Amino acid sequence: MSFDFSKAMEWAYKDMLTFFPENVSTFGSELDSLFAMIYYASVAIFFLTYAILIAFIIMYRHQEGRKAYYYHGNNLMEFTWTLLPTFLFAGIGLWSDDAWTKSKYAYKVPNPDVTIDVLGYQSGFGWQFRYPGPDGVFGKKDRNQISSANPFGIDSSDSHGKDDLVIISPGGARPVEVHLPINKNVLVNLSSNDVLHSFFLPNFRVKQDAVPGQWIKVWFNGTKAGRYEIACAELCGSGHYNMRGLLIMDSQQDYDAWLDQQYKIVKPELSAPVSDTTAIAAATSDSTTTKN
Amino acid sequence: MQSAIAHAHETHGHDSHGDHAHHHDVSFIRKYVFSTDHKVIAKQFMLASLFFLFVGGLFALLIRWQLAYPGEAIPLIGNILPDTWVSDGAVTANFYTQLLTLHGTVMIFYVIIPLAVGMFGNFCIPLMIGTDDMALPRLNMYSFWLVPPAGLIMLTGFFFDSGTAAAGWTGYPPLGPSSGAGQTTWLISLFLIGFSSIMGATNYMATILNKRAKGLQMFQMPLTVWGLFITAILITLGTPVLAAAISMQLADQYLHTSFFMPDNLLVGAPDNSLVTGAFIQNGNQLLEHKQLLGGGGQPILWQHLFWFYSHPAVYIMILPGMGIVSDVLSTFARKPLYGYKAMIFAIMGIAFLGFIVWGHHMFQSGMNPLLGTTFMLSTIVIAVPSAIKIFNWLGTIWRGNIRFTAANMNALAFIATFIIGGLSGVFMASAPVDIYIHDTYFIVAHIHYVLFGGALFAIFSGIYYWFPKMYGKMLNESLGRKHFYWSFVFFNLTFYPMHLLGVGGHMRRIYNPYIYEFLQQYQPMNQFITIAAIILGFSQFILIFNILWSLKYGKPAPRNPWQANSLEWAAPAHPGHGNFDSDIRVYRGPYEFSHPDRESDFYPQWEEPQGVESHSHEAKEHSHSA
Amino acid sequence: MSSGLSLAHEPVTKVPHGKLAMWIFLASEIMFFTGFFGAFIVLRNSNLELFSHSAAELTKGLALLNTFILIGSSLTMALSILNLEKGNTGKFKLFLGLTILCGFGFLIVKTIEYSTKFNHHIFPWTNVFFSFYFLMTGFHAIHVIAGMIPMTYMFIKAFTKKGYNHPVKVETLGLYWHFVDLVWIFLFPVLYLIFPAH
Amino acid sequence: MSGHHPDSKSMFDSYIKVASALFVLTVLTWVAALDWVPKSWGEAGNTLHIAIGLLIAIVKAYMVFYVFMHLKFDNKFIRAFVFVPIFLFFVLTFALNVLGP
Repeated sequence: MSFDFSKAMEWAYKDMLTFFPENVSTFGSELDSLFAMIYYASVAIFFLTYAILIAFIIMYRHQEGRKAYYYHGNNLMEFTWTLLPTFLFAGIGLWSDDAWTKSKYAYKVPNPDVTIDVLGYQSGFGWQFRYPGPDGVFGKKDRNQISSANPFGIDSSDSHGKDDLVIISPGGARPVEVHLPINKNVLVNLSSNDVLHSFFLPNFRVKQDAVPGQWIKVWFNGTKAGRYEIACAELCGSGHYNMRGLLIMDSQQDYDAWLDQQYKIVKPELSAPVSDTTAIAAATSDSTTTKN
Repeated sequence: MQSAIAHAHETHGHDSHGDHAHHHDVSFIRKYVFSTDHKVIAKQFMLASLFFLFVGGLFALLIRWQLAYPGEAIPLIGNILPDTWVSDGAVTANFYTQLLTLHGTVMIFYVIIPLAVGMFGNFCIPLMIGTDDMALPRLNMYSFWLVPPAGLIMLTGFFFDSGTAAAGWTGYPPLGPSSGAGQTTWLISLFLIGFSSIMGATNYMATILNKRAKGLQMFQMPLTVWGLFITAILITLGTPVLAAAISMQLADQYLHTSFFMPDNLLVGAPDNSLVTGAFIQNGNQLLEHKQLLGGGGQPILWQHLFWFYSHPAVYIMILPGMGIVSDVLSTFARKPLYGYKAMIFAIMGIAFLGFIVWGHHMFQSGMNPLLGTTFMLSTIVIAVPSAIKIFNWLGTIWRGNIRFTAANMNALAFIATFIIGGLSGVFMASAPVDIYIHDTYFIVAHIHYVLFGGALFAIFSGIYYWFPKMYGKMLNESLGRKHFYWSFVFFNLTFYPMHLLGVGGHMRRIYNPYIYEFLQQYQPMNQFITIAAIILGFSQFILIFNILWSLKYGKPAPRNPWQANSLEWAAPAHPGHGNFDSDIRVYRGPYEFSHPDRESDFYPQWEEPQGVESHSHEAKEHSHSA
Repeated sequence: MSSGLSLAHEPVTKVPHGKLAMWIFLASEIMFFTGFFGAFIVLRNSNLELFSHSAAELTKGLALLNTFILIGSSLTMALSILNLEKGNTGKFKLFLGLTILCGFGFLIVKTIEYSTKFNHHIFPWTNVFFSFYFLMTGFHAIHVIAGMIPMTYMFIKAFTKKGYNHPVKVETLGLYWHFVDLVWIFLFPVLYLIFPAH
Repeated sequence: MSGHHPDSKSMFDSYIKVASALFVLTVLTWVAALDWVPKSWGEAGNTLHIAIGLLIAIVKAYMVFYVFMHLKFDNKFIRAFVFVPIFLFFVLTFALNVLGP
């Protein structure tokens, strides 16, 4: 046990807004400024009410012989301080609604440039990704064909599904790594086959629960190349903390190159997606020994 | 389960007096254990809840230790804990999820609700409305005696091989039903404590509606009683929905139904052979024999039913506190409560809105985004009555003559922390902002500002305020102040930085956050929080010591030590069974402090008006127009 | 009262404590079944086909019989209260006994219904519809049993020397009993009937 | 003791009347649930079945509440114990039914 007091106290000198991780998505900046707006309003209200509270505590502290003011309140005041917050909060509500529509209504992004499927999974705690492969079309999904060998339930009778690229955790403590292009609308179809997970991209201000039995659409548009972390934000078992993944944002060329390369590596297995069940078993048993 | 209710009917009405006739020669058991006296039951609630506060606090410190020093042995107790809980003295991931689950559950269902509702509801309602006991005393006794078995069932889970519930205090399926026997005990325990709550609440409502002293109008009741009354309504209407949801989850576990399970779930077979921790080792083999579930269910259904109860539950925990604080503030500011009726309407508004905002817990759950807009707007509206309350409390101390007793300091601290907790709530109410801060430490900070800073400080305030009436002894004021200062300072040092962690993206319920690169920088901050939390935890021993010391050496309490107005102070210093030694008739509202025509600065509700009758009448009119 | 105080006066609302508490409790009971009915409607809408042909397998005739039995028991319950209020203890005992008998009758029919289901290999885990069917009717049956316990107590007491003369308590229990009937009034069409037989 | 009950004779009459009405309505529910709607109506026929079934149930419930359970005679405020939960029932089912995306 070690404790560095000056390091531990650093928070005290910093503004709350500086704690945000860097924003790299298009709508992220709007969410951040909405946060900042509520933050400044809150700080103002905080100082106002605390000033009043502290001033009253000092001014009206007990003094011998003083008698408090016999007063039951005033309807005009009640009316005023009902109305003022109503306007303030209505303003926040309207602004929020706009940002909410923009960030969460994935169907408002009708022609995404890239579409991927993502599954959270509990046996081994990680994420599974599925790219449509060279033909650019996903194979149909059939819930009845879901198995540990075919977690996405790709319909074996659909030829589009044969070349779908499925990327799973490499095993051990290494996080799964996937690439996506920058400045493109990315649509993620999110689900899970076991318990709830939550797909959290801190830098993109994206968070969405993965719900078994439901395919939920999430979208974002990354603006900056780099290496970002994927986290799980919904308790999904004792390995919940261990669901780290890496998302690498590339230029379109780099992304294409990576996709090609992945396809070559995984291609032998494409005819029956993730048929090598021992790979999963290995991955899952390895991930129990986690580094701290 | 209705038989308890049905039996309790036997105690109502005329023959409830039977108990009183022979109260001089009751046995020890009837007097202190299976007592029907509301004051004894209140003390029993207090004792049980303080025990659980200790347990829940210990869980919290274990969680904090892991976050500050992951993998390091827990000091003092690390090496004596069983191997199923710790490895090399450090908490295991599995035990960590159990701890966070039970910390939440115990603190909410076994500490805050029993203290705020069970203890104060029982103690204050009959005394403050000037009656001898609850409407149904025996039902009241049953409602307490469901708590110890429920609590024991809850804690036994720790001693199972598979551990106790580990799906969070929200118990979301499919994780919940797919885990082991611990989840079962958790569900059964919640069902029992919920039933206890309903029995208690039924009784409170019946008592308040039916047993008010002569002359006491509804709009002359102290805010504490109003807060508890509205709370009782919330409990009666909210808890049964949770009970239904719990039954469904139990069925999912044991009858292999699938209310909350969609088709083809690759999750543990519902025969309990699987717990989440065991999954990994068995790996692929388990995945195969897991497709046993009937399917057709929806995981989000549970969340709706759960939050339909649990959002009102937040108000169940805070409304009694708001009432207590209103009374304490008014008494010690020696000034009528500002806007009495506005305060009551604000409570009603909060309660009503509380039932239509539950969806704001589910903005990221995958429900229809359109529904998100609806819930966002209703949630934002709920901030208005909360703001009204804050302003009215400030109005109450304005031009007062404030006495800084330990009770009043805690009440002022309640306002201070509730302002922060309320403001941080606005962030989450805004659905798009919630995308980022949902399930981060920002939420943890918010809930603790509202439930620890809010509910618990109000409860402390209430304990300091009513202790003299409860035990006939004064609490030690200087120890009380010390307890307050330590608690208040270290409460803020513990929970304020959590907002910053949340903005930094720190997820909640994370066993080892430092797996993530972007969280590694926050370890020193987590260490700071942990140390503050440990001091905060140990400060509570001052309260325990104060209670024990004062019981033995405390000054005997006078009948009305705070020179307050409400009816409980008309009772003897240490009231016995039956509460009052004189008939109670009520002449005015509870907040007639510093009346200009009177020598003394208080004017009790029960004091007969002297001299000019018209004066008090005028005062009453005045308080009503507010 | 021991000390001659009059703190425990007439109920302010003029409704006896027990009866008032029972109404509050019934409000709570409505919410309990609200949870089930709400969930039922949701899962029905997402599994229409399944619910439709599963409902067709239920024995409507037995449910109809049970509806008649419960309505009858509600009537006898109301009449027993009426007779006790009039001081007509003989008829009170008769009608209360009939009510208990109806309760047993209901449970027997229910048992027959369940065992037919089990014989056809239909269990709570067969599908979501049957999960609802067994859970909702099961909880309803538990309510019936819970009502019959104090009813039997009153019935036995009524035959003792002192007799049983607490009309308000019987009325309170009656409220509960009518509520149980009410739940069935909704369970009957929702589970058995409103799925057209294609 | 509870409210202003009419005399027991008229109470007896109304009990019998209500019970008979309940029996009749039960039979009516049964008849209404038979397969009398032409197949060609499709979904509308389905809705009609549900509407009739629930409507009759609501009428039956109303009678039980008002006569058997004395809401008609008792203190009016007791009605709140029925109407508030029913309101919440609608809130819950409304929200639940716009569940998924």
